[in-house]
Amino acid sequence: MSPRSRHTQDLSTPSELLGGSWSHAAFSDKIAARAMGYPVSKPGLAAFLFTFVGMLIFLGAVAWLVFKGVGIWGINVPVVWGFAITNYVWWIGIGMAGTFISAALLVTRQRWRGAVSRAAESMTVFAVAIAGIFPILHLGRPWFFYWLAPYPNVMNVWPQWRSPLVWDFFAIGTYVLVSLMFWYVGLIPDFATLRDRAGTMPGRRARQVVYGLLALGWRGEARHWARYETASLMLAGLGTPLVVSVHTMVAMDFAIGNTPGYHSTIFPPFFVAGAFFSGFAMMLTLVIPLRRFLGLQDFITGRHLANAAKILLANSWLLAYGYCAEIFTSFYSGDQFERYMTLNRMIGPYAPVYWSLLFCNVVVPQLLWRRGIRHDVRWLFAISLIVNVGMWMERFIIVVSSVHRDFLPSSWGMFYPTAWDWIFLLSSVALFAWLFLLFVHFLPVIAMADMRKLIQERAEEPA
Amino acid sequence: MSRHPVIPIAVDSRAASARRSEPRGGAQRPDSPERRRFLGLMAASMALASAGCSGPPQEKIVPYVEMPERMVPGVPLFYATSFVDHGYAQGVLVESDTGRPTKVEGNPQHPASLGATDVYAQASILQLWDPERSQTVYGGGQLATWDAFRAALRPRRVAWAANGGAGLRILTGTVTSPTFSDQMAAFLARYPHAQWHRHDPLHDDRALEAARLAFGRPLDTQLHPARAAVIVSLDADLFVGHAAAVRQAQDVFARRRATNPGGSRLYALAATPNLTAAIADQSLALPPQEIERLAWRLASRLGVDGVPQDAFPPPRHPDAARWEQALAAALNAQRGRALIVGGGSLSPATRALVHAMNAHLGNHGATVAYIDAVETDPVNHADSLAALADDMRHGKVDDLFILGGNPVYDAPADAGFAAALRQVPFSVHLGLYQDETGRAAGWHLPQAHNYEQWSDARAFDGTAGIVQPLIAPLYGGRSAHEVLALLAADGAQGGHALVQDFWRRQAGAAAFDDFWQDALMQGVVAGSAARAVDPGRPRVPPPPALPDPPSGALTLILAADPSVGDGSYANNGWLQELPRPFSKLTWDNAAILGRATAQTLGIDTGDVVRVSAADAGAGAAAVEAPVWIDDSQADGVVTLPLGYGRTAAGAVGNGVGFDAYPLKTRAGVHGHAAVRLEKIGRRHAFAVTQHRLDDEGRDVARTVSLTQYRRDPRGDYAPEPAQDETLYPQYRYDSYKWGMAIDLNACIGCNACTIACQAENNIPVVGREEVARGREMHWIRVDRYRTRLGSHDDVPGDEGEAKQTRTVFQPVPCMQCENAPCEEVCPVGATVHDSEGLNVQVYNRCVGTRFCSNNCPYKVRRFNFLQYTDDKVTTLWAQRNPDVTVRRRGVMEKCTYCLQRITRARLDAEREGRRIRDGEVVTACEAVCPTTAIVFGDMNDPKSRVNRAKASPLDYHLLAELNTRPRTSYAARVVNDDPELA
Amino acid sequence: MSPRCYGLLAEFESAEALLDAVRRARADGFDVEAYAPFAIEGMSEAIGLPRNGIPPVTLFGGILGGALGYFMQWYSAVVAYPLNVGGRPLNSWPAFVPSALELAILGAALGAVLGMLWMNGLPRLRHPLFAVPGFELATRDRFFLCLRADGARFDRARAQSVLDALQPLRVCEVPA
Amino acid sequence: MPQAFSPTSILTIKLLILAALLAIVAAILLLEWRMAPAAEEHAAVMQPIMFSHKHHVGDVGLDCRYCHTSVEKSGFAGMPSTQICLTCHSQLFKDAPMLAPLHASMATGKPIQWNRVYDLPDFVYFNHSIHIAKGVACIECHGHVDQMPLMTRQASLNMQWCLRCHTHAQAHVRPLGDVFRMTDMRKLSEQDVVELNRLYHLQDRRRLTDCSTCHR
Repeated sequence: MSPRSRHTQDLSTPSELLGGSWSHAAFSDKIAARAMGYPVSKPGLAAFLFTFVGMLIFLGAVAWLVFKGVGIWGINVPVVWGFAITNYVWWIGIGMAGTFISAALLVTRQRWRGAVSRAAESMTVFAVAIAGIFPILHLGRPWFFYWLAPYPNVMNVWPQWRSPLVWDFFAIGTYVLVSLMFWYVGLIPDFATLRDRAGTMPGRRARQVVYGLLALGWRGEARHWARYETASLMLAGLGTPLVVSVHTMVAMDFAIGNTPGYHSTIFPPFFVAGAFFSGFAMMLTLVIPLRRFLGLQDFITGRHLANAAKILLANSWLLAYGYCAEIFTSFYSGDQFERYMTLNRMIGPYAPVYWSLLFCNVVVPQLLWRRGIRHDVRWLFAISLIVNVGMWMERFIIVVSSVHRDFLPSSWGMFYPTAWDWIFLLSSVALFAWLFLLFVHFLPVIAMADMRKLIQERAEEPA
Repeated sequence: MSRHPVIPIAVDSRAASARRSEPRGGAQRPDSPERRRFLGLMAASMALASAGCSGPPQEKIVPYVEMPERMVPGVPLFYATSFVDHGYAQGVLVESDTGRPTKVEGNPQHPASLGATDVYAQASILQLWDPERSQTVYGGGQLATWDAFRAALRPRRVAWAANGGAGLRILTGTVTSPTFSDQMAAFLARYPHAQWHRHDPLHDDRALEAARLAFGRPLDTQLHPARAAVIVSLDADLFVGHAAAVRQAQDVFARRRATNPGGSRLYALAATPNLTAAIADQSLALPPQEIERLAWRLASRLGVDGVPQDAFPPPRHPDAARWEQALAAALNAQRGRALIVGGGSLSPATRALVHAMNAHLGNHGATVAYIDAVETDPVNHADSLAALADDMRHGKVDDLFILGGNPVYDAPADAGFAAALRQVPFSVHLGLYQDETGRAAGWHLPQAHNYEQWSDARAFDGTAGIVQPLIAPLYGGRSAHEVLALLAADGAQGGHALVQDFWRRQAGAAAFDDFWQDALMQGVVAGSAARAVDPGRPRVPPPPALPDPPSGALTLILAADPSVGDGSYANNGWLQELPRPFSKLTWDNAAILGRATAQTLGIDTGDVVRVSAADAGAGAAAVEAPVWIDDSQADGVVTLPLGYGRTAAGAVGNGVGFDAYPLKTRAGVHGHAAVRLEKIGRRHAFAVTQHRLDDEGRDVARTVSLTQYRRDPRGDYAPEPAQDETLYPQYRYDSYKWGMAIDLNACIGCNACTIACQAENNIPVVGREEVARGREMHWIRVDRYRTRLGSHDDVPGDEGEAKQTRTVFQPVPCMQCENAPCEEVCPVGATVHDSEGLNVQVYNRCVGTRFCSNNCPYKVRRFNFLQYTDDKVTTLWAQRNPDVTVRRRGVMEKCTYCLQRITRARLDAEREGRRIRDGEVVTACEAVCPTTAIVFGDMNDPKSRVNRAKASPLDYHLLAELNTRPRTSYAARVVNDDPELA
Repeated sequence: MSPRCYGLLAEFESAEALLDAVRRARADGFDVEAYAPFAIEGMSEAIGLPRNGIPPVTLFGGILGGALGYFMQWYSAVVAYPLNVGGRPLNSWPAFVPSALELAILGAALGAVLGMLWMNGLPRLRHPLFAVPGFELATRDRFFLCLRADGARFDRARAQSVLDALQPLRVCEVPA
Repeated sequence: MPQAFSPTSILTIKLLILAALLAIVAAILLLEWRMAPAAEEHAAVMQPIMFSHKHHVGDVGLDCRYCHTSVEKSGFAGMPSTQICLTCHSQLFKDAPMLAPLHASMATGKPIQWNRVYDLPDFVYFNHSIHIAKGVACIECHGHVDQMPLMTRQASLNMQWCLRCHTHAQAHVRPLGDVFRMTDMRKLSEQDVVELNRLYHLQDRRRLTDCSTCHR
């Protein structure tokens, strides 16, 4: 096509979003085949084992933590929250993009959603699950975490509803359940496909049963499809505000506090933007190797990546605004504590982290202005990694650098991570990767029903 | 929560307030079995051990076999006794919970206490329960028995009988005990050739020498600072480190608090930071020689006759000259109402001069009085020990009995005591621990603890007090009395009989029983205080030679450590973890240097240096010490705290810090030793609880100059948001409304509150590493700030003002905010308000999110990051306060305003159908405070002490702008600064 | 007509064919079921289900969740065990909103999903159609039309003829 | 293609789901039971001496305070010292084998170790004296001791149970004279309640349900 027309035409016509010439059958077979338990490639196996070990390390670390106490971390007074909460906020942020992509793009009828939605939703489910673990682990007495939940008890006492932690408890709980439902509902027709495919193949009885159970006996009846579509739309409609509210609650965990650096009205939108930022970055980090190794270039096209890259760029500006606003308000407020906190971030002991997070989250993404970079997967991959790191550092700065020097100079202190802090961070990443590999191995990595629709539409397109 | 020992407890109504009206347990038959019963109860508490997740174990109740009279199980009794430290008595009331001594309070009737105590008295209770105390007799390094020892004694006794005790030596510390002195006199009469030596590493030999120089006889100086309008301290610390410290603190601040600011003016010249200099209105850091020169010039300026004109050139320090004038002026203006105190590092001649100056100013009989030395047979300890060591070396000593003390560790290095001890055929050590001496001596005998023995002792003013046991010796230890008696005769009487015999002879058999009851109940022997004597006109000795250290060398000061003293408390976890007042250092000592000195030497805090005597050549005694820089240290002076580097203190005290005794010499006791410092390249990490002394201009601990205060006494020193600035309805607290007022004018930073709180509230010791991580657990901490005077009106901060900076100590307990930020964020409601406005922490509900700590602007909340409370060592269970829950791992804790004491008082009041009286609830920190800087009470009672305190215009709330509405408030410090020196 | 028959099943090549077939069959008054590997545009109208009951269920779930959520907080904080928390009023309604909101969303989502499953009669692991050889392609690339035998105006012969007229790939009977 | 699931397999699946649910319930109950205090409710607790309250209180008619001496003065009701037992048993049944441990205790000076029946967690501070002083009868918590051959726990002792009274104190008090009586609570009239309130000036519900009332 001509350079002009590229710019003039709709960004998401099927032809733009679907390479090659795929029939329903061919496409279905390609995706479904992966779930039929063919032998795994050597690198695939290596990756699995590596992450598996990481997962075991995570479990071991948890056991030791519960046995010994949170004292194995570097936390202290004043810095009672360290890596655990940093990791939590980081993971929950990553867990945002999935639902947002599926839900928001579905509501806004973005056709390019289909190809990436499944991967994104899976990412969400795993990230949120891991995020959910950390607040529990960080408790002094984790075995009593359920005291945050309202239930009739012999003590006649209830949760303290004014605490943002309780709001958060409900937000995360809701988010986990809803994104699970969203994910699962999307999977039902695909499970049916896998069930039926397994049924036709020799020696796949076990899979037929398992997928059959998960498919709940889906048979693609027209009325079912009608209700199914509506329900998905409803979930999407709910998911979009939910995503925003969840991260707002996470932001409140800090904003409700009175500590300079926490107590800030800009936090909710700021956190949401940051969440999308890290979420999209992580999505790129996952999807780029995925399409490479599974040969999905025809379904997850350069257009998809480019679109994600643009959102990344836009988000980095939102964050940049957030950073500026924080600095401005702290000085504008004339509050000496706020002022000191801001200066301390810039020139205090944690300044290096602060400046490098600015570099990662604001400077680096500017590369995406160049079309060449947006369409070069190597660049995109590198940038997405950098952004992930940058976002983690941002969470760290918010959590730690704010409290380590608050009101009374007499009680100022420093936080130095111990080996255990690092083990928990890294092994949680391994755990995440492990879960994602399992997903790739056992489930359709692309929402087949949605893609078939796309194929259908392309067929109907006036050539 | 963990299961803590024994029974839930209520309180005997008469014991309502530990301090004011306590039951007199004295009448109890002392060695009555009940003192031992507690062991049965221990068994019970063992049965309670370890609450697994399998529900509580079957718990036992263990009643008495015979219920002791006046004993109500579950109701603590208070026994009056004396805590004897370095020979002198401090009257205390020890709380006994069903036979377990658990807490020490001051005895209001006792002159050295007046209801308060120092940190050592508080920590002594932990020492009593220390599982590492010596538990058996050792003979020749082998386990032995008392019988074996007695058997070994018999032949010796025969020998002494033959030679009149030639070669028999007894070494004790400072002795004021009338009974012991009497025993000793008898003993020496019986063995005329035996000799009694004295060694106490902290004994103030110079004071003795000074008295001899000035008056020709040993006299003790009695200070009456309450009568003084001007007090000048020449390197003397009025508030710590000697028998009268606690009392003097109260006297000094009788006229220096928020209620009457500027009642007196306190000048302090100090070579090394001390509490007096810190609280002083004007203080100046000078090397000891300079201080002495200034003293002599001042004396001649005052016209003290016998003082040569210009004995010394004017001191080099720029401010010294102005100080000289200012002091002269101030002292002359207040003749008869002035007080000069010399101490610490001053040479005997100069301290004699101080007596002369006081006499010259007509302070004798007014602010200063003299009594005959309280110490029995006062001698120069350094000389006494040196003489002993010489004799030992020359084989003149056959039998050496060391009754208490640890000379092998703390004798002056040049005495060579340790080496000499090996040449003594028969050496015996009686001690609480099998310490360095206990291991070197032929025999080691376990000593009965202060609270396990019968004894007596005199206070600084001569007042005698009976020491009665709270519990039978845990490890079969015996007192010095008993051992001395044992030397004289086999199968001698017990301590109870010995002490009673002596006092029966004093009081007369007839009146004895009443006398005895009274003495035990009051904790003092009525009318036993020494009479003041007329010292006569003091002679002025010739000025001392005051050589400056050779160039490049520094003047050495060896000081008792504010926490472990001379080292005898090294194995006490509470004291080791108690932040040192100035450095806020824990579990360590350090070579203290002034900033300028450190810079010229190119040394920084944390550098390890080798400190060696300047005059001695290579191979001379040297110690390796990490450096700590303190701005209030005089330049050219290095201070080494004693009492560390123990090798046989126990698991807690061994290897903590460095041992400075190798640098202690007999010569050093008289003159000023000079030392050289050299970096050895190593660095040392300290465990510090406060890293910032600068208040960052946040004006946290407020100071205001007297002139400014006089200008507008009603001035608002603390603008606060109005009560009605809220959309929410206000909670009302109608019944009681507990509040606390802390007077920064009176806080001397002695840390007594911190450790009293630790004892009262079962606060665990976390250890060096945890403190270094920033996880100390103290519920009330004493912050130290160096603030500029009047820093709260925006003076542009220029460093030229540096000399005007003052140290302010600020005790910080929980503020008990009415709008508590911590409560709002707790997800499980583990911290909420009760109907009297207390911010309560419910440990058993806490899940440990720690958000409350994040949200606490005062950072007074403490978290059990690990299992800090020692739930293995059972003797430590016995020490714990059964009224306070023992916290386990993973829960937040904090100051509760001593809720258990409030509850005691409430129960009594409720049973009697009345309201709680003002002063009936006394928090642990308030009770122990020597200067009553802390006042607690009901803010709904208009006449309560706390309301009176809060009425002061100086009263302000910490971080009031956050509108947390604290119940704890502070009174800004008013500095009575001398315009001359501004 | 044997009662042991579920219906008559016709297999089609394309979505268009199925859509067309559905319209015709319904015009002829049959009870129609259409099976496709994806949701076909316009099928819901064709099959006679222009709108369904999911939205109201969702709304109901949302309201229920929100209301219960707030009530629970109010009851526990004001009635069951009133406590003075940091001087805040017992019924601190602004602080009670967030949890209620989340519960509202949760209720709505549950309503939507459970409602969908319930109305679709799922889960149903066993169904006559699954027994039909080749029906597994309904989740891959084939499109099926089923005329229900229990339909009011079902007649074996007539059904057969109607289906033949649509030129399906094949027609077979589905045993019940 | 054959059906993926046979009717039987579907049945098994349903049964499995049911079983899973039951298992969860069972697990919770098991935990509850494991956490319960050693002395079970309404279960007799064995003692070193089979002491019968029924005999001493019911038949002999001893007053509670004869043995539980400190109940009015202390938080701890007080367990009788060996001495107190012997005031009678140095004459009565002195040779009964059942009382051997008693004499042994006196001889050796080793106390008798009774098993606790009412065991509160250590973070709960219950005080007998104040409850007595405010007219809460023994029977309120300990039940009909006079009918118990061996002591049994009559209350769950969980927080809910404590709050029963602490939320409605006035309904659970009786005149001081009746506090040590083993007779059932007689229904109090409105006017009695007012009267007792005036007498005891009971704290209001807010105060009595403060955390600090029982926890420190």
